[in-house]
Amino acid sequence: MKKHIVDLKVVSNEKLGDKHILMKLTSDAQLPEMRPGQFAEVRVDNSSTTFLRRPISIHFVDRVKNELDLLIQLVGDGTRKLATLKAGDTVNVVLPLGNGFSDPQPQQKSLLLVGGGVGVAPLLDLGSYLKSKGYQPTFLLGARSAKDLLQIAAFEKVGRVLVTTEDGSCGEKGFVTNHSVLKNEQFDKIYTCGPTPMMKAVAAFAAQNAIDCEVSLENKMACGLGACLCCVTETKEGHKCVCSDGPVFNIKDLTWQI
Amino acid sequence: MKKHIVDLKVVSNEKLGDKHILMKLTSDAQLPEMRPGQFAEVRVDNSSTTFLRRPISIHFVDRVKNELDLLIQLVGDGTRKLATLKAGDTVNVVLPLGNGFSDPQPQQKSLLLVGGGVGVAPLLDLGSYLKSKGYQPTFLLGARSAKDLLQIAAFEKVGRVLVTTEDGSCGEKGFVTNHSVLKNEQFDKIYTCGPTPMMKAVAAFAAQNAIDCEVSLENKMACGLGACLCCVTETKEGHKCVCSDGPVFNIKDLTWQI
Amino acid sequence: MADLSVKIGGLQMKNPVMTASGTFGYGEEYADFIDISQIGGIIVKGTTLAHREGNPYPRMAETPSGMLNCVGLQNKGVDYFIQNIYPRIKDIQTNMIVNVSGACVDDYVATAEKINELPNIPAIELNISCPNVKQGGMAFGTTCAGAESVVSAVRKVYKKTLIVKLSPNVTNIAEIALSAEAAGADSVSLINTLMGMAIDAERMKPVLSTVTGGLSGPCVKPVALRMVWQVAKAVKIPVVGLGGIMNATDAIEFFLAGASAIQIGTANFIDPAVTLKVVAGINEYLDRHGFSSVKEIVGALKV
Amino acid sequence: MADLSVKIGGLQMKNPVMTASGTFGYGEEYADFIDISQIGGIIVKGTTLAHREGNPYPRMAETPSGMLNCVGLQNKGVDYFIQNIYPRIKDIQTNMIVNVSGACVDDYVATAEKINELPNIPAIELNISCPNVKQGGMAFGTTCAGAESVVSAVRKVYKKTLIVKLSPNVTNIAEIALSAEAAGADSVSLINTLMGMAIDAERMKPVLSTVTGGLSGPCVKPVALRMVWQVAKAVKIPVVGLGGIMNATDAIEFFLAGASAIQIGTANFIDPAVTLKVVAGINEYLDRHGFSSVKEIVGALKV
Repeated sequence: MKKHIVDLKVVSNEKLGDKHILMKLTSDAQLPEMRPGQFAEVRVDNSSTTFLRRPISIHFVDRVKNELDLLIQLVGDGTRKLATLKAGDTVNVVLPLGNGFSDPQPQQKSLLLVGGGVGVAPLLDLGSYLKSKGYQPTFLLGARSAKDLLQIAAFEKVGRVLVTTEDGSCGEKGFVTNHSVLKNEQFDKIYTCGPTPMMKAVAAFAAQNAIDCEVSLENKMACGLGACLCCVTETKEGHKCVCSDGPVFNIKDLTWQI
Repeated sequence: MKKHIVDLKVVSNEKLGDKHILMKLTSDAQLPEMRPGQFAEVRVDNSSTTFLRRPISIHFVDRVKNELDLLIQLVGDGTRKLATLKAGDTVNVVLPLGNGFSDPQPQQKSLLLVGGGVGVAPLLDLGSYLKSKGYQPTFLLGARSAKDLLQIAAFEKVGRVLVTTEDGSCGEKGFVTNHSVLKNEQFDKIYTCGPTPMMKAVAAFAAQNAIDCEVSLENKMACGLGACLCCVTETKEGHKCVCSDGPVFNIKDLTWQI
Repeated sequence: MADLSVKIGGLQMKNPVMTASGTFGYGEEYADFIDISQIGGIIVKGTTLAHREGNPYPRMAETPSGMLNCVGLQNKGVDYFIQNIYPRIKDIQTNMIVNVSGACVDDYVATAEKINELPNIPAIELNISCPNVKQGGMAFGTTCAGAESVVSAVRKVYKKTLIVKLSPNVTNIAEIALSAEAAGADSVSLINTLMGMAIDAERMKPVLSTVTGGLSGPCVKPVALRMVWQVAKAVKIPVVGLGGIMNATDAIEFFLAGASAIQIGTANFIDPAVTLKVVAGINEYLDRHGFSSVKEIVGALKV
Repeated sequence: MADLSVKIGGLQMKNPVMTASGTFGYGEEYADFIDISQIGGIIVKGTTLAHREGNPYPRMAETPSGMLNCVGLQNKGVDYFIQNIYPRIKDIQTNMIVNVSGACVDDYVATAEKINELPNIPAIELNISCPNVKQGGMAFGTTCAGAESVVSAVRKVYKKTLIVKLSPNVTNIAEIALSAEAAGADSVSLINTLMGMAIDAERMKPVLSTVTGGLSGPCVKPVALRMVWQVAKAVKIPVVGLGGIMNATDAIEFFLAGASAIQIGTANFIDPAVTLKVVAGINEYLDRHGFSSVKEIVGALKV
């Protein structure tokens, strides 16, 4: 898919709790083609401390409104600077980057999308895409506590939403891998994105039950294009770039001890 | 005079033509004591290119409104970044720095204040101060063209204003040193600030006519406190810091070939 | 339109802008953004005799106005390059240059010998300054004897343009450059990365898997300019300057300091289209200052 | 409240934060902003045997995340210091340390000998790394023999704490540090400035009167951390770390890399009150991480 360097206009930049923002971007031209699971490299301007772009996964694309939504966790100076952008501001973005999630195989009918923390971001776009293809995706979203759950309403518009919280303040108490749906229902494919321990637990469950499983990794990146080789992960074929060979990998290609 | 590090609030930040801004600053607390000819070191935030503070001379202090005016020429990234500040923004300033202009001697009655370009900045504060002391200062202000003249209205509130422009579009045609007032009137003391060639010409005139003359120099600075010794100028006693020994020097102490 | 063409040894370039090894992949990675054939030269990533997995993740740390990396010459080896990559890139209409690294002199020689056989590779850049590999790499670039040994050995087998990439992590870089020149280098390129380190204070751990890494970006530009200035005064062969070039003005500074050509590295990560903007900006500067050729400003600094 | 006190040779400091020579004047320049007696140590500006006018203006260039300077040790000489400045500063209730420079060994020795007689100067920092003077300065700091010669000569006449300030413009700084240690240094401080250069492309001229100058500021922090790490592993004497420290987190990084104390330089220009903020921030970090003394994190990097 052709990559572009584009100046996008901020439609809105909403604070979600104190650790995340939802940035809606648009363009006078039509937004480039993108696949669920791909990401954007966002340039951070007017910062004395941030030098590199910030890789942000594509949260949702509204083709009718010609809007791109980014769900961003505020982790450092760079993302905090992005949080100061206001409606009407311009942000320079390189996208779409990486390979997205792959389509289900013909025999794969029941699909589970498991997300944790800000890792839920790419799953909204993925779920919407799958729904448009006639699937009925199930979202299994985990968080520490009810207040940490992100975009639940948006997910409910797309498919069934199951929730776990560590403190039990919403949905079932525990981690996503403790959710009863994993015992009570059969899934043909699992897509997951979130903290590494969570993804490894999900991958272990998938492996034990011989379920096809794709994970979306998030490594520190520089170029985002597969040129600098900084963001590599171990695979059965050696080091591969998370930015250009991923960020989505099938667990059978990784060397995770699961 | 005690130096302070203060966060000041921007009251207004007006563009004067395309090369200058007039920034009005205030504070909840009373503004520190300052002398005409002293300057401030202004911190430039949110810039990926500007590292050091910018030395800006004190243009005017309104004790009634508790406002400090800075007249700033847009020369590089740092000053252009300052031009983006809006009313309500905060700017961190170290002031007052350096030694100001000295008071006239008892026998010095008729005072001429000669400014060129953005060098007129400190003369407004100086003129107001002298007026408050019962003097009737004469301003001789030079510029390339009428449109390059700065703050004329403000100067006219304080004293007599004479103008020269290189293209003759306002006042007498030529340089400040060509102005007829220098032939027709006798001055006891000259204060000047502007481009070095202009100040040297003014200094030469003063020397030839045995007129006491003070010049305000503008060298590249780092600390503004006399610590780093970067902004030195040649004096009869060797290198001296423009920031702490100046920025105002009596021409008899400099080594200018005039 | 000024004449931007320059010659580095036998290497004829349409303009003096190259891409730095390890920052531009094999060129293809940037083809969506710009016509890469309009770049004066593309130095593809570090190639070694054998396949190298490189260093473990994490390999990158952001620093004030720059970044550290410790990739460690990850590549599939020269044979893989010849069989699988060369056929893909050999017809790109610009100078495709291979950066060659090794752990010992024989490795350098064997790799250079193989690349010498590739008709569409007009030059190699001998990397004697990689700070991120255990043996070889920087070792050869930090002593005159080391530089002399590897450059003269490669010179014997390599017949085309030989550029030697120098390490800034030395007391006297001009000395090393003179040794490379004496050993037969057609040109020297500098600077490679400065050896640096980043620490995560909260976790009390180094940020990089290898503890130390190579610093690049605008933060190193003042050091790079100084070294280009020192080397250009010392050697007769053309100097290729790099180190923190983000725009055309930076590039002009390197020409004035004595560089005959420049490389753009880290800047490609922030703006994938920066190379051609720099080419255009150099031309604009030359026109505005009334120069008919970029050659006129090489070493033209008024001191 | 953690214990911030540290000892450098015979030098007892209430906290590990010092000011770097040439960035804090004689301390008085900053007295309006902070209680300078609360700083662990104040290293006053470079002092030489004879009066020095320093280099011509311009002496400063702003660079990405840093600055270049070429002041060139402007000072009125050690006798003027003793007669006119020492009486003013001798009762400041912290360690007032004099940075000593010279063009030849005899100059260093003569200057150190005179300062040895001042009861309220508990230590000197021997500057063998100034990049901005023609003779001496960095020359002594770039070879083991040079360092050994000047340090051992000064050691003979100087009885109090002798800190030797090292140059980063070398291939192997650990070697130089070992030579200084062997010659009797009580401590080494590093890094002095990296030699750099800035060019005004429009005017086609160097920005600095001396063409090259010394680079400081956050841009050099990765190089400084790496060198402190290398030197701290090599020597037994305490290391004083500096280079681009802007805040307490930066300072913590230097402790973890092996520095027993740190110096703040260029940051004083951006925030004249930064020193005491760093002292407070170090204490906050130690409390938060459950350390009872700053000594516990010196060299505590987990690798």
